[in-house]
Amino acid sequence: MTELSIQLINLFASFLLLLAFAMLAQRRVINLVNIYAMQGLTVAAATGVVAYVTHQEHLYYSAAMTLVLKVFLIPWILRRLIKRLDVRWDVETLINIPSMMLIGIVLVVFSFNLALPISKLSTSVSPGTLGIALACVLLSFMMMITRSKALPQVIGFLSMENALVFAATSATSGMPMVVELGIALDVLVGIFILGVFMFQIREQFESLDISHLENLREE
Amino acid sequence: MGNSQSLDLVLWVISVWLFIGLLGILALHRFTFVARILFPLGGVAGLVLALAAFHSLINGGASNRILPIGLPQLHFHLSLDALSSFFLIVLGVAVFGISIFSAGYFRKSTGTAPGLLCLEFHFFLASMALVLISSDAYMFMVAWESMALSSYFLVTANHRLPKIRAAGFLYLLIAHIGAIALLLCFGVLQANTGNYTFANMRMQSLSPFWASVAFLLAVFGFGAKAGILPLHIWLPEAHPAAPSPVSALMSGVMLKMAIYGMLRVGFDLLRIHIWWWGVLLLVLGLATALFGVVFAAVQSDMKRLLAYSSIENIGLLFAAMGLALLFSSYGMNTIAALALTACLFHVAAHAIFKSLLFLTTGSVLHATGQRNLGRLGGLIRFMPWVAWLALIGVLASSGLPPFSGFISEWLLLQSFLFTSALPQPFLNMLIPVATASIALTAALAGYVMVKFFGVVFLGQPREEKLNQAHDANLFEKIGMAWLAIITISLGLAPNFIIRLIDPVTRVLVNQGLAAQSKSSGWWLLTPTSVERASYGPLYFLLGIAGAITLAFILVRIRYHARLRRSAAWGGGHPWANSRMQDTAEGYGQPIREVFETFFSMKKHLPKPEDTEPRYQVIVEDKFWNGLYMPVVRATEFISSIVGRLQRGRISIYLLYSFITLIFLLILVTGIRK
Amino acid sequence: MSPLVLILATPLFGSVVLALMGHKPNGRNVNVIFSFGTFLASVFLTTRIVASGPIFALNHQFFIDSLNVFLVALTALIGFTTSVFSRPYMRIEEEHGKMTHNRMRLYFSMYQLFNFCMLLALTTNNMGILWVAMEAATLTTVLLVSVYRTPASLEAAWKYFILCGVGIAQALLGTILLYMAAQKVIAPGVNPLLWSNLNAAKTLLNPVIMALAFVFLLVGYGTKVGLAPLHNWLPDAHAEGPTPISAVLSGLLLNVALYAVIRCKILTDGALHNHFAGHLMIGFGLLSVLVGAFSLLRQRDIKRMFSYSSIEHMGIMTFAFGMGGSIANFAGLLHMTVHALSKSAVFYAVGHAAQKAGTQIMENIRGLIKVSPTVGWGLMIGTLAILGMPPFGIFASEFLILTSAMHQLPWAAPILLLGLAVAFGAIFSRVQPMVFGETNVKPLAHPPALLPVFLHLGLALMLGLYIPGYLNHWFVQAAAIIGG
Amino acid sequence: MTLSQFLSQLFATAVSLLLAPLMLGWVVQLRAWLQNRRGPGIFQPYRTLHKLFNKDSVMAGTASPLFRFAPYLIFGCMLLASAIVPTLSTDLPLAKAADAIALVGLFALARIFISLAAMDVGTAFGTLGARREMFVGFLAEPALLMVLFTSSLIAHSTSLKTIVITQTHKSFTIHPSLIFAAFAFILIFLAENARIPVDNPSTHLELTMIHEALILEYSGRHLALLEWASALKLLAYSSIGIVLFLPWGISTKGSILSLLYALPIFILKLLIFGIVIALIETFSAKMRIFRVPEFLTIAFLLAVIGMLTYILLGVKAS
Repeated sequence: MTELSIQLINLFASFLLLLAFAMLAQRRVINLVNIYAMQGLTVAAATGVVAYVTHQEHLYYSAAMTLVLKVFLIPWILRRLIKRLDVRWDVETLINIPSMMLIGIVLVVFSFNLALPISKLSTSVSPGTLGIALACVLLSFMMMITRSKALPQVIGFLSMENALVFAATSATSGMPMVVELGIALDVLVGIFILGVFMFQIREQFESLDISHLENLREE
Repeated sequence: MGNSQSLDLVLWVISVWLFIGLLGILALHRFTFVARILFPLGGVAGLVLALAAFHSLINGGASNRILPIGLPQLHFHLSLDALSSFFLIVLGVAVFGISIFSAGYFRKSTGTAPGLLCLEFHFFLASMALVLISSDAYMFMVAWESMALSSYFLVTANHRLPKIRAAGFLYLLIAHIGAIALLLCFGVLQANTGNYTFANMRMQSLSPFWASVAFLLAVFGFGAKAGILPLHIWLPEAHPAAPSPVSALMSGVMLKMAIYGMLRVGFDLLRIHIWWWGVLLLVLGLATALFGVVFAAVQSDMKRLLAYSSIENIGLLFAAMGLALLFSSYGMNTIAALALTACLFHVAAHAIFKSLLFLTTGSVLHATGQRNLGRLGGLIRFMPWVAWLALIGVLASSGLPPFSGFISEWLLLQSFLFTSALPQPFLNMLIPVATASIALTAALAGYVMVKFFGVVFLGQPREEKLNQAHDANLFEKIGMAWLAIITISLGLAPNFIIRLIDPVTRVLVNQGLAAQSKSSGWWLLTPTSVERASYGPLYFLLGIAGAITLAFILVRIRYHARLRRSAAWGGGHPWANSRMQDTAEGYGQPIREVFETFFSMKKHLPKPEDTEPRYQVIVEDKFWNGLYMPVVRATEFISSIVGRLQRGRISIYLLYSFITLIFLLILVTGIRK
Repeated sequence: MSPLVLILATPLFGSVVLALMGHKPNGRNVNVIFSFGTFLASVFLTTRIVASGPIFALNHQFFIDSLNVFLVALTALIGFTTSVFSRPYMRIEEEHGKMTHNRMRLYFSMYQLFNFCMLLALTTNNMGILWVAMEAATLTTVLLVSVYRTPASLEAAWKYFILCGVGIAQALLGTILLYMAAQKVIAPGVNPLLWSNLNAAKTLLNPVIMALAFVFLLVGYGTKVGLAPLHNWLPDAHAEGPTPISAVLSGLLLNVALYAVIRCKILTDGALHNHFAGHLMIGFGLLSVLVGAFSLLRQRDIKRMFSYSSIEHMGIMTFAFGMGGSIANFAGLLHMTVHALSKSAVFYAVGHAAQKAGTQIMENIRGLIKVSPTVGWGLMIGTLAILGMPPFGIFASEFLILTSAMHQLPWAAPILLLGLAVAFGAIFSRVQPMVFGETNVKPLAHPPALLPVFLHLGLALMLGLYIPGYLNHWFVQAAAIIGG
Repeated sequence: MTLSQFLSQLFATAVSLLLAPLMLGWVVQLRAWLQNRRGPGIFQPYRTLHKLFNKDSVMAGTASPLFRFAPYLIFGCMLLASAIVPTLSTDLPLAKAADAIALVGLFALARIFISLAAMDVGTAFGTLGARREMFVGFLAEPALLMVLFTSSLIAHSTSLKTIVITQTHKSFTIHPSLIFAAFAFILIFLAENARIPVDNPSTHLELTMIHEALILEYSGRHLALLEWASALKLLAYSSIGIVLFLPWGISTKGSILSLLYALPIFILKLLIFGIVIALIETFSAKMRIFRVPEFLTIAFLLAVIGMLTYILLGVKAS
């Protein structure tokens, strides 16, 4: 039974990694949002499994919270933003996709053997997932670097946060509830603020292209 | 009354100065109160300070005290030993004259409020006194930097002029860099004991390497303050910029604080001496002396001229210190004491006569509003007091017998002649060269001083309005007269001073000259033995005076005293006027020719088609373009590179943190392996 | 424990109240009152600590020891003085039309919330809550920086949000790793996220995980400390936000972030038994000193310049804590305190100067002491204090840091010397003509609030000449806690 | 000091005071003879002085007290100088009062005052002369000091008395360093006493004159004093040369009698010195003022080399 659950978690983990790569490769903003939602779903599922295995009921809550927040609420907000701001066009990346992929693979390898000794020591249900979580963090980091528009950057940020939550649940079988709540609250507030910001940036710069945000510099 | 009482008295004087400063702030714009009451009060306090220090010097021994302020682990440690007492005496004596002078000097019209000047002035005095009695690194640094700070504010008293602000900035910058070097020096000296008291530093025995590091840092730090080559660059800018009494304080007294620090660290705190330290100081000193005097000779601003001559004197002091260090590194303490005596005597002498000279320039400035030598002249007719007092300072500073400057040069040369006793042939080679440059410096100093006095006070007034120049007022006269009297008595009773110096040298190299000087009576100055060398300033004076009176009387008895006045002979020229006199530039011309390599000169020669031909030479310091500008450019270059970090692209910023993260992660794995 | 609740409750409540009535004319006074209440509470708390050593509260969720108690007091104090400074400052801004009613409400309520977050971050014992509080502090300050809604302020706020958000995310990963390491060694039933428990078991923590965790934590919180090369958000945020916010950012937020780093360093040192953490911090510190100093040379905007000087000073502190040892730690804590005081004082003076001149460009600010000597002298003295001129406290700490560096890390001393010298030249050459010389600035409508300036400078001066017994006691104890 | 010492000091001083114009006259007369002129006779200087003393002193209206005071002071300095240098005996009280360095200082004092006095009236010539005089001085003074130090190193003393004693009454040794010193000294001697080739005392040529330009504004008794002073200077320098390079015959006792014995030898040496000067002056041409620095620098360097050789040889010996 636990054997199966561990396999499940590993499956979710690899799925998450896959999604991260997909996000890296994805050009359309709207699809990015969908991928983000799927990530949320995966994380929620994984959390549920861990909760079932470790019988920590507060993980059920956090799973539910993830579901509500990251599968429905935030994607909904993002979609509305996209509609209102009308930024459905393709996103050109600063580095071309294939080379990004290559770098991504390097990062995955790196983070795997970074996490290897730790996974050995891990007591949690699925030690192997930490490396994947780490890889996801770095991948979304890279995505933030390589996107020149505001919205994709935000999505990258959110997916990084997803990866973190996944790391928390899978590698350490869940942070304390109060912390989870705090994190969730911060993310929610953050997304609201960002939403407000984007409108203002739009009206100040007539675009969400953050290459316009380069006036504060050393001449 | 024991030594601890005299330390108390010193502390009292310091607190009185601080209090006077605060009063000045309270009476910010009450001019007469500040000038006529507070400043003389401060001067009297200075005299008290000198007396207290004198007393403790006579009693001998040191007295220590700990104030309950400062860092918790490190309260302010005070100590009054022979060295600090001697410098305190110099400080007090000079301050008395200068403060009295200032009472008459500061006018209502000056830009900064008189009360504020009073505050800065007296904080400056207090911080100098604190430097001298502080006996732990922290308090020393606090006092040292407060000294720099208060003097900076005094220099920029007239901050409307951008030139003065620039001077002040340069001064504070170099002072601060020097201070950091000193800080590091103390960091070495405390030898990781975490105990910053001088007492503890004395006990540490450093390895030659670390000792040398500390010494070099000290040379840098104190050299920056003293204006040693090539850190002198601020001095000729800052000293003239300040009001004259402040210039007097800075040139006369503050520079000596650097000498004090050098002595304190080099001889007192550093127990071991290495011969090349001495050589370094010697070479630096001689180079500085020659450089200073040569530049002084070509100046056309009277205060700049004096500032450069201060550089020269500092050079001589460093040379003397170097010599002493050299001797003591070979254990020849008696001769080391001789060199140190020369150094300390010159400290006293220069402090007094340089203050006197700067004060006279102050009076001239007030009477004429003119600093440019090219527009002065003939003032001896309109301000005889100032002129004759200045003459005394001039004679002393050109090192002529029987005045104070000569004695220190005499002692210095004497100690040089002992160098042949040094075991190293290479060091023996130093004598001719070093002695030659000392002699040359002395002779050039005479040249400079003749230029200064002759162009300012003698000849015809070069400007119409100089005829309205008025003599100094009472306060100014008293202040200058006091300093003049001290200068003369220093020159005539050297043995007395040497007996004061004796305990100091005993502290530093546990040897003194008092015994010899006592052996051959009051009137004869004999550092070692009568056969070797002797000099009796009083005989000397009496000899000259006798000869003069003899000649005078004979002429009067044998002949007559008839005197006719008539116009000066214009060389057959019908309308001889003051424009025909030699200008300051002209007077410096031979020196410019001989030492051309020293300067970077911009000559502006008149062309035949010029309607009003004008000959102009601008002499500049090679170090400015040769050393400082490159440093500045390098800094700006680096900063331009660093500026590229902040390009405004958020992606780049994210990349930075990404790379940092990756780098650190690799580091971790590397550590683990 | 009651004062602790007060400390946290007062600003929280205040933010709610001010969100409702912050736009009212006396909103700024209410703001002052709440900050003062917080300050009083902190005074009670400190007295409590002085009386009876470290305390826990709310079943060990909160923990006050000598390392954070003086930071709490300092935060509350500067929070109070800054609110006093905001009174006239924001009023003038409002009259200049930079602030609307809503913005006023936002400003005051967020100001209180920001104070709350920082006090929470300081007092909490839970590393997770620490992270949450830091993130929340970021969010509030983002709103405060962008309060003018000008393009520049928005850009600054955006960069601030993204960079610090990403950074703080790394910190979360670090916290997770910390938790992971703790789970193995700490008995079930004991909360493994409480710093006190971690500290008790720090020697058992797995060194491999801890090393990794510290890297993430350092990058995360280091971003908020403003360590080069993670510092790029800092000058923008300082320069474009309202001056009171620049003051609290430099004076408080950076300190709190550094405090977080120190807490993590303590654990890491305990686990690794080597100087790994220290070396990392030394490296970051020196780099920040150099970057800060050399960036100073190119500045034209006065607030930007002083924010770079904050980077430099943060570098010095990080260097000191990285070096470790009782003296260096003591010096680092002293530097934290005095730098917070002097830098905020400088920002107060700068704020008024900029308002008088109507610009932040330094070429256009001239001869302040002609128009208002107090602002001019405030700026001059504050600058000298920041530049480490005695007898101000920064000199004391720099004295201790440099002298002990000279023996522990002789190679680092020249780097510090270079950095300090360049910083001195750069800052002073710009401030001097602003204070002295002929003037071009015009007097203000309302009397500037100079009480805070001179209060801070007075305290900084006092700390240079005399450190009160209990404060010294705290510093020594805290230095012992940091160890290294 | 005892009365006899005092008297012998007075005697020695009086001797040099009276001999000085004679020496000057002797040189002038020699030059005349060497140039196939009859010459004014060696007693001419005395007559000149007498005449000048009798004349009224005419002084520029703008002259300050310093201008009037200077001649007396310069005269006093030179008198003291010639009293300090051991001419007849080494055991004179004033010998203790000043050593070689002080002696140089004394000359410097005189030089500075004469320059100041020349600048006082403020004519073109005065300042020009002052500048040239100081210019010559700042090179000649250290050179003279170096020359003296060369002997001081040998004698391990700067007191002229000891120098003489070591030269005469220690075991006779040849010092190569002294040769350099001697050459240097001759050059300095010519420069300092305003002789050809540096200056020509018998012309008033704007382009070249130094000493004459200085005293151009003086007349009457003041001029007389200055002339006498320069004669004394000539004598003092000659006797310095004697002390350094041929000190034999100087008595070491202080009694009048021994002084009387020493007197003829001293006069003889002076005559020889005069001949040397006259010859040099006759056979060399006046050089342009711009060349003077080179001339004096050579002297300075010669003296330095003298010291160096002493040390080098000393090193070899030890």
